[in-house]
Amino acid sequence: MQIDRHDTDILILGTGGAGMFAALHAQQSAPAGTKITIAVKGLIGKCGCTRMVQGGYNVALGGGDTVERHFMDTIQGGKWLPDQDMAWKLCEQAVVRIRELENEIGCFFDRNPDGSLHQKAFAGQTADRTVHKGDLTGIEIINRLMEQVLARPVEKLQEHRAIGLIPTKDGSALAGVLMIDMRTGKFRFVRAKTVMMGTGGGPTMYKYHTPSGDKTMDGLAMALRAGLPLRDMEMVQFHPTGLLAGDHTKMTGTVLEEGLRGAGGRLLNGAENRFMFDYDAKGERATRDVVSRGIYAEMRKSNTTANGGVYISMSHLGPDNVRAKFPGMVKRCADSGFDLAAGKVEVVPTAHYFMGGVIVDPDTRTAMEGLYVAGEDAGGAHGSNRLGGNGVANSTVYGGVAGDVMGTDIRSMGALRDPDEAVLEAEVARALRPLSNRIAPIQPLRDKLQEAMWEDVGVMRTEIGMRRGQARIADIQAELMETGISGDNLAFNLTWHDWLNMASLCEISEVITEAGLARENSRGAHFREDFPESGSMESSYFTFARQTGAELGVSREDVKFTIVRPGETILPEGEPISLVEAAE
Amino acid sequence: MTFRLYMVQRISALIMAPLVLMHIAVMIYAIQGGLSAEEILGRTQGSVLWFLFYGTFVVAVSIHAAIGLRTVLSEWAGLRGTALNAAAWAVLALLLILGMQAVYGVTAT
Amino acid sequence: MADKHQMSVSVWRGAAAGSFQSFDVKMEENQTVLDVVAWIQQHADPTLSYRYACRVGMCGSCAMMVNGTPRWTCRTHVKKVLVDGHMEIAPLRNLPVIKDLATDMDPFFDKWVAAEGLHHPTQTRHDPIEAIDPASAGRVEVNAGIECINCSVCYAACDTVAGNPDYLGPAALQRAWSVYNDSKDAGKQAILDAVSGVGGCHNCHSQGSCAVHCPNELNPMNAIAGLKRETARNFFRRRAR
Amino acid sequence: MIRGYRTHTLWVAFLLHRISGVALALFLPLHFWVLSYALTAPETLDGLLLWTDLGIVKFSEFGLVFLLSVHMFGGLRLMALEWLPWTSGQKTAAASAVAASTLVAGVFFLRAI
Ligand SMILES: Cc1cc2nc3c(=O)[nH]c(=O)nc-3n(C[C@H](O)[C@H](O)[C@H](O)COP(=O)(O)OP(=O)(O)OC[C@H]3O[C@@H](n4cnc5c(N)ncnc54)[C@H](O)[C@@H]3O)c2cc1C
Ligand code: HEM
Ligand code: SF4
Ligand code: F3S
Ligand code: FES
Repeated sequence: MQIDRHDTDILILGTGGAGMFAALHAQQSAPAGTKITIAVKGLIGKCGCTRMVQGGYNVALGGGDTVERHFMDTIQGGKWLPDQDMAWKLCEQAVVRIRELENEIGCFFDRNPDGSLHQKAFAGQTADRTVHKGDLTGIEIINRLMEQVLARPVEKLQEHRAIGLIPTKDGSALAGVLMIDMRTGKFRFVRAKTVMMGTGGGPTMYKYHTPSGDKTMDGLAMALRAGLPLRDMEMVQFHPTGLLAGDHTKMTGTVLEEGLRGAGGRLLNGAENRFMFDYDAKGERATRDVVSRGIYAEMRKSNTTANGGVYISMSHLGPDNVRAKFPGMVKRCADSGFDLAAGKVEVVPTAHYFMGGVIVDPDTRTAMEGLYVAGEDAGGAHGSNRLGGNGVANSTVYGGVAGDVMGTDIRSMGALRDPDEAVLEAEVARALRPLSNRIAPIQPLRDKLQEAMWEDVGVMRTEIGMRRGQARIADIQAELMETGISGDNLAFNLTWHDWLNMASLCEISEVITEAGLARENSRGAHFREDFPESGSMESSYFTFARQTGAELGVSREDVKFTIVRPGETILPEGEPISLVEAAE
Repeated sequence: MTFRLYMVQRISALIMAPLVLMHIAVMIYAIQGGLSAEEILGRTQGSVLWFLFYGTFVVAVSIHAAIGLRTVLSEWAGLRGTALNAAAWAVLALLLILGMQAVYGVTAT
Repeated sequence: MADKHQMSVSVWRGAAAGSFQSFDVKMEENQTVLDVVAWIQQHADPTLSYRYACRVGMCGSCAMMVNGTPRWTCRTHVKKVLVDGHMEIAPLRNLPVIKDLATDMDPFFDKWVAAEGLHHPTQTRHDPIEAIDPASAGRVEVNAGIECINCSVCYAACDTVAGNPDYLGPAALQRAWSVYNDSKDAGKQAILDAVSGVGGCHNCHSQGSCAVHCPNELNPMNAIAGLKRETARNFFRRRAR
Repeated sequence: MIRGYRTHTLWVAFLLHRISGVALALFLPLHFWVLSYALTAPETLDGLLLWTDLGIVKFSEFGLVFLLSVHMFGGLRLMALEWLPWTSGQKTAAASAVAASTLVAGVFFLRAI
């Protein structure tokens, strides 16, 4: 198989908040004449999850709120597992980034009648902090970024899927990235002095999931194969209310917004009884993880609806009122055949966000020279749980940081590095493997993996379950390795990419399970029925996963409390615990 | 279509609107009891006002229709560039010549 | 088709040259057109190409011609478009076809940029965020068009685009109008110039198909009328000076 | 040619406007040519004008006047739509008013001829 060779100076993977900001900042900070290339699995700005952000963007902009308070919320929300330096930079730089978004990128965020930015509070926050544009904040952010990137002299490789990080022969640095030009089906190896990876994780190995279809953990799988250390890999955030419309529709799993519960929406089991108060005093208004577990428990008791979930019911608030307050959600449900305003809609917890990722420093540098990671692919900033509104803040802040840092670092870098041809060849062979297998459909394997992860490594976990899950993943992976596709025409061959997606998902599913087994307590998104306690905060550890050769090793590393220790706060004395008026 | 063509087409249309109404009114009046060359000529020949009226009309309609046909030729017949502009100029010339001839015919003494 | 549980689906195969291929697909309770397309690729013909990402009407990558009408397929219920158990799915009109149902959307976005549909900053990240009255006229005008997901449905519905490859099209012009109305934007004259050229807003015949078919119920026609008005006004203003 | 996505008022209005415009433009040279006989050969003009008594000619004359009024009102409608900052509701109202008056005017012409 022939490989097209291509060179650039700065290469960026992905066009979510991280990728776009990296491109813009690299352009500002790199010396004149630096070639910048952006490669993406879909179309620029039209794939990934930044576009799907609904609720908004967390940033402390005064009015009593401070960076310190945002930071404390982030640490507490992450149950003391976050890398504190990263969390701090996230909160601090979000202030700059939101001004950049408004003033330089041209975003329109909603205003108060007095003209100031409107901010609201997501669950788990102690101040009205979330900046938004209606409930379609991501569209506004990514469209504006997309325009700016499209208008700049950045080389665009659209529908180019990265499949391998190729190091130099001595393994000391990154030489470039192997990709498939999806439109032609040809391989393209792009050398670059610096590469930023922002492929956005994406826990789509679960039966119910929210992220966009293009996200399949490719980035983390590439990092794993390149021997990079990963952290917090057991931490999968579930959103409690994903739409449940049956197995045969892609609508299933997509998010019904958090605000529905906040506004008084009720969760009803199959017998149409409210159940959340059996699990938590806050009922439906409890945090995401608690509500997800409540629903999951009800599902396990088989108190379910026809499709195996529960109902969300809004009609007691007055259908017209619901229609007025949640027009987008009502319309979306109506398009798929449900009446959210006056009827009941089936919901189920759905895998939403991946807290785990590549270990980076607060400058987005990784253990491998030349490789930078930002956004959902990078671990550390959120610990065991991500606050609503911190996801897009994280990707935009660190994407920008990566752009700045690459622009600076590249000044001291010499020539482009040559790849280890053996690794390059091995990666090509790996991608071509299905072509010589017996042809069989891929989708049933994906269904199987999603069932396995949902049932055994999902909302509630046990050692027995995860061991079973491990075996199931291994079987599926083995079967995948024997499953083939026709190689007659590789141009825009989605079935080939389905195979590659599965390969990434299997690899990372294994790591999630291994890390889940390694964490013998319950923190944030990770809940062990056999270890329901959170364990001492003082001796908090995070999981550290790394593949050497074919061996996956997972260990525990102590969390370093570099800014604040458990039980302490950096808020000035006498500060109220929360600035948000208690919900009625 | 550029802004310039657009404005010229709109302005010519606005000029024509009252003229069209007037023309139709006159025709309705004239038609009562049959139309004859003599009648028409008797009314119009030697009249500077009628000359100006129909002259303006012809200029406006030629420009307007030339631009209009230019758009249609480009969108429905795929004409582009020089060919398109040449066609538009030809239409303009044709209409102007025939039109002015007619105006001259009915108003000259 | 007599069978209530099956539908017959004609799908475009090939690029600019190609033909329709027919598939029998099982009907399901809650099925979107995108689900049908995906089912065909996953179970009937693994070589079928198409594009989607978000599956909930946010990314605008899944638009196709369904029975000759441009639609977002991920949010179009099969029941809405099925005629006598049949439907026809083709790639989006007015864009080059890459393969089967996937089009090359670059021309659409090139025009977006060519229409100056992007912010021209007057301030920097070091300036405070400006207070803007949400009820001010400009802001209201911007809000009317801001939720565009650049799905290109309007672009496919517009016959002026079909007849005139230079025409910037409804979405790009609507974006230009939004930027024009942003009180913080520095590029007002540049925008008016950009939309006054050969492919500019003046080509629009107010056919209105853009507004009728926009899945987000936006009205590019109104925005384009706004541009026509402003370019005319600006012309007289400049004259007067 | 009128596929599903075109079946709405504004598109039909566009088509009518275009067809009437083109038809007028095609008729116009003929019209001028006939009139120019006034000077060069009045008897020919008379001969031609005699035809107007024939039903078919009457009908086509009506057609032309009708086309002209359709096109003119259509054009005025368009310019109102473009230049007057109306709301969509007002535009619909105005369009239907114009449509109605065109109809009335048409009937008038028919009777006048
Ligand atoms: C439905 C939904 C709602 C959300 N709401 C909120 C919210 O209200 N507030 C909040 O803060 N966060 C929210 N999030 C989370 C937030 O969207 C993400 O945290 C954040 O946007 C991630 O940004 P990113 O740039 O890392 O990745 P993404 O935006 O996902 O972008 C990843 C990019 O990488 C590309 N890519 C993937 N694989 C490859 C490959 N192999 N080669 C090349 N390119 C590749 C993708 O196509 C995509 O362009 C939400 C997420 C979802 C799914
Ligand atoms: C008072 C009368 C008239 C008015 C108000 C008027 C108005 C208009 C307008 C506004 C357009 C632009 C249409 C568009 O861009 O979609 C137009 C187009 C056109 N007009 Fe007229 N017009 C008038 C008379 C005429 C006459 C007498 C003719 C013919 C000789 C004519 C021929 C055309 C043609 C061919 C077009 C192009 C059609 C198109 O682009 O769809 N018009 N007219
Ligand atoms: S205006 Fe509507 S139809 Fe056109 S691109 Fe935007 S969202 Fe799609
Ligand atoms: S459909 Fe086309 S012609 Fe104008 S009103 Fe919309 S852009
Ligand atoms: S898949 Fe994103 S809009 Fe349809």
